[in-house]
Amino acid sequence: MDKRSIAAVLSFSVVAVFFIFTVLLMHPFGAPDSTAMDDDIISNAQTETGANNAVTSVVFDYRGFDTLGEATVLFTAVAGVVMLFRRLKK
Amino acid sequence: MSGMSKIVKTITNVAIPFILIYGIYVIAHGHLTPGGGFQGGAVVASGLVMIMVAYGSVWTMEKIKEKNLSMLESLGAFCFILLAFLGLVFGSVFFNNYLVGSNSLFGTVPAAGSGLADISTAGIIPLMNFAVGLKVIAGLFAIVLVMAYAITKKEAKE
Amino acid sequence: MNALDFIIANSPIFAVAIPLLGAFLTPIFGRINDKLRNIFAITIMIITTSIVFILAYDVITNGIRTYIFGAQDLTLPVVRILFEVDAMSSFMAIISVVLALVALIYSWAFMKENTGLDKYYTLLLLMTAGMLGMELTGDMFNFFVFLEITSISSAALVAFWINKGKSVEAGFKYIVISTIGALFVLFSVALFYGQYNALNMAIIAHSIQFSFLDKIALVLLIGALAMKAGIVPLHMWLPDAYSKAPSSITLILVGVTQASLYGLLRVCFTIYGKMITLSSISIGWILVLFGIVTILLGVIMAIAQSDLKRLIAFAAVGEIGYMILGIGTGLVTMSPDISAAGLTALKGGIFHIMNDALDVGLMFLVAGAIFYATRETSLDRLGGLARNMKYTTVFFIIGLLAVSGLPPMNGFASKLLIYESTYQLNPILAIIAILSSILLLAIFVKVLHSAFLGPALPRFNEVKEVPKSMLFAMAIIAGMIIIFGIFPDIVVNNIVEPAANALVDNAGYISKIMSLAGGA
Amino acid sequence: MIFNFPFIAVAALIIVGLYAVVFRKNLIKMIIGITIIESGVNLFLITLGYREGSIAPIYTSSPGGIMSLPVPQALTLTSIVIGVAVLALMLSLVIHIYRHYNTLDVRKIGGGEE
Repeated sequence: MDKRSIAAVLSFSVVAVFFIFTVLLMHPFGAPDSTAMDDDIISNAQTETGANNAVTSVVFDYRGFDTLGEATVLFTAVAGVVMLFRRLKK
Repeated sequence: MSGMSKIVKTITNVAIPFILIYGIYVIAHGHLTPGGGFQGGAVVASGLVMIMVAYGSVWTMEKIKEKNLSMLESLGAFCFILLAFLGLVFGSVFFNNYLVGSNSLFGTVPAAGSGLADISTAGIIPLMNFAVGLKVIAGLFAIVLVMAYAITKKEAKE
Repeated sequence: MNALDFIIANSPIFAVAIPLLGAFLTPIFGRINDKLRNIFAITIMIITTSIVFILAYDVITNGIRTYIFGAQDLTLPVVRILFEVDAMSSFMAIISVVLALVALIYSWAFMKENTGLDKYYTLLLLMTAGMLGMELTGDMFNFFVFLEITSISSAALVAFWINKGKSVEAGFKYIVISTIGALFVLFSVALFYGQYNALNMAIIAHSIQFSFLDKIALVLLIGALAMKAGIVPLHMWLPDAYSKAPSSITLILVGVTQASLYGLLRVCFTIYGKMITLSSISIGWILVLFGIVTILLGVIMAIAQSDLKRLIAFAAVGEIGYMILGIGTGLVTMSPDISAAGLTALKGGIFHIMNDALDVGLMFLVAGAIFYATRETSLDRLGGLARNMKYTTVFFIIGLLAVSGLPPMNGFASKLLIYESTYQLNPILAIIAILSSILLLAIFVKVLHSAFLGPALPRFNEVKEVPKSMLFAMAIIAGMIIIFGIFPDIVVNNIVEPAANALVDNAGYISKIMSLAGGA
Repeated sequence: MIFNFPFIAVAALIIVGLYAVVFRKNLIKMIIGITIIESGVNLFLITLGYREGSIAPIYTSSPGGIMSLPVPQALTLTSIVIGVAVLALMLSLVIHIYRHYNTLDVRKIGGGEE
């Protein structure tokens, strides 16, 4: 084994151990520790945003700016892909 | 690649209207039922990709230029950010949902608790859904079309 | 409310939304006319630059600014996204917009003969918007989204010259590295969300318990952001991406790595601020160590390079090491209380962020000018260019003096602060840092000799000076280098010191949000 | 422990994906690895939002009862779209790499022409 693959094995196992520890320490599935922010959204979504779908109210109202970013990511990818497959000669 | 056999083309022709209508339904009811602009846009875009697979990317590229798709996508993104700016103009904060409670189109608020609601609720959310839907349809279709066209052209050359 | 008040009140959002709007409209203008599109992009960038300057002035005079999306006032729990702009954010935002503006002016002539320029300008504006979003946001998930916008647009632009296999390869390397980094960031955000049910940076910092999960999140965040900032040993993508991208893009890539470095500082000093103050000596020494290794590796690798852009890229790695060294020294000397010496080191590190952007940026622009004129970047084949490219030679000499930290350039001003404070910590570290700078000087003098001086080569007889727009772009940066070098106090006192104070003041960052939301 | 099965699946997905990225020599397999990591992270986000016995957070014709958390679902939606965008760009870059070097093996790419 050369140096590169030893480094790869080492870094891989260190990171893998992190994820295993995360699993062992997570709160039990189905019982989140605190839900204050989400409860607030669930109880206010209908009156504040008028949407019956609380997820959509989060996506387009409470966290609307993230959605703008997300739409921009897609726009960026399209621009990038079209640019990569352009004709090289005018 | 000049598309697939006649059977595939015929079945595509039959299936396409249903796919498109389902996708548009998902977009339009995003604020009431599971779904929204992204999900519905992905459904419509995959319907369009089905046309591309059946008829071949060269044929599709001749019918719909990728420039037009880019333009359509820019338009969708522009509408989205414009709606956000309208929140700044009418509601004094960027991304303000200024239509809620105004009793105009989309302005009504549904009754609290579970139950059915009118489609004309949720303020600018349905409008944003349409803008994002347009953007996702054009964007995803453009990505697949451009990549498929590039590969086909290259294979034809060799 | 008059127009100026309106702009000041909404400047955080305008700084991001206007380049985004410009990016969405660029393809439409590009269809009409090429010249119109260039003018449109530059206009958008000038507007953005002035708004960022207005914002920075407002933040430095009136303290931290917040902007809530979609609602007038804030209530606990914080459900909405908000921007929180302090002096450090506005300092970074100034660097980003200046680099982007210069790159746009430079691109006018530099990229003229290429196809696909509509998309090039669109992606350039998106990259700027992404950097600004990363720097201004106060929300962890929003930070991730802007990180992805920046990486996708940069990766596409790194691979702009698709007819060269190496460019595409560098772009692929870059996108793989940044995607894995971004996924680690997202995983850490999810860990925060799972424990504290919050995504806002100030709220997380307020309620953080430093459980074992938080430490895992810290390690993942530091790993991911250090990878994107190009800190040794995670720098392997950086020389490829810097040297294979078009020079105008490399200039902004310098800004992108610094935005990632800003993210790293924001995570360490704000979210984990309380923990950092408790164990600042050990964390500071780790940073010092990484800084020294980064400096040494960058400089030593630069000696062996025969390609001009690759050489500058390794020098850029070395410069990143100086920033880390300054910040690490600041942390070590700062405990247990904020002392003047610690603040000096921190100021040196932060000031060097700006100077590195200008110095390395100018070097890359000069390398791009050489490439534009001769279609050549290999040092073995260049020579005698000073005869035909007088202005470019002058700019190269300015950049050379600045990168190697000689007076009267700005590189000297910040490196002096770093040397001073490092010497108090441990003289050996300061000696290593000074020797590396001297080595950099030697390397660049060799480049000056082999590329610009020496006998005129017959195949470069026809070489002409580069067009005026490129010279103008280089002159802007060179002018700033000289001004900041002669009067460093203007910058240090007005921008850098507030930034350093804002960075260590995590209590102020948190209490701003808590008082706004009416909480404790 | 058995009740934390979704979190175990998350860790397994991420580790498998990382393995593919670090040790596979084929570019397409590396990309598959990245998408697997991404699925793991998305699964992690969505599992954080589940409450025992909860229903979807949608009021239209809902049977009533406690609702699962809406924010992780919105975040996952964003992250999926970002994943699609990254995947598209990575695949286009791989197509170009294949055109230049006629191979997808990382060991054979690089070097040679400039």
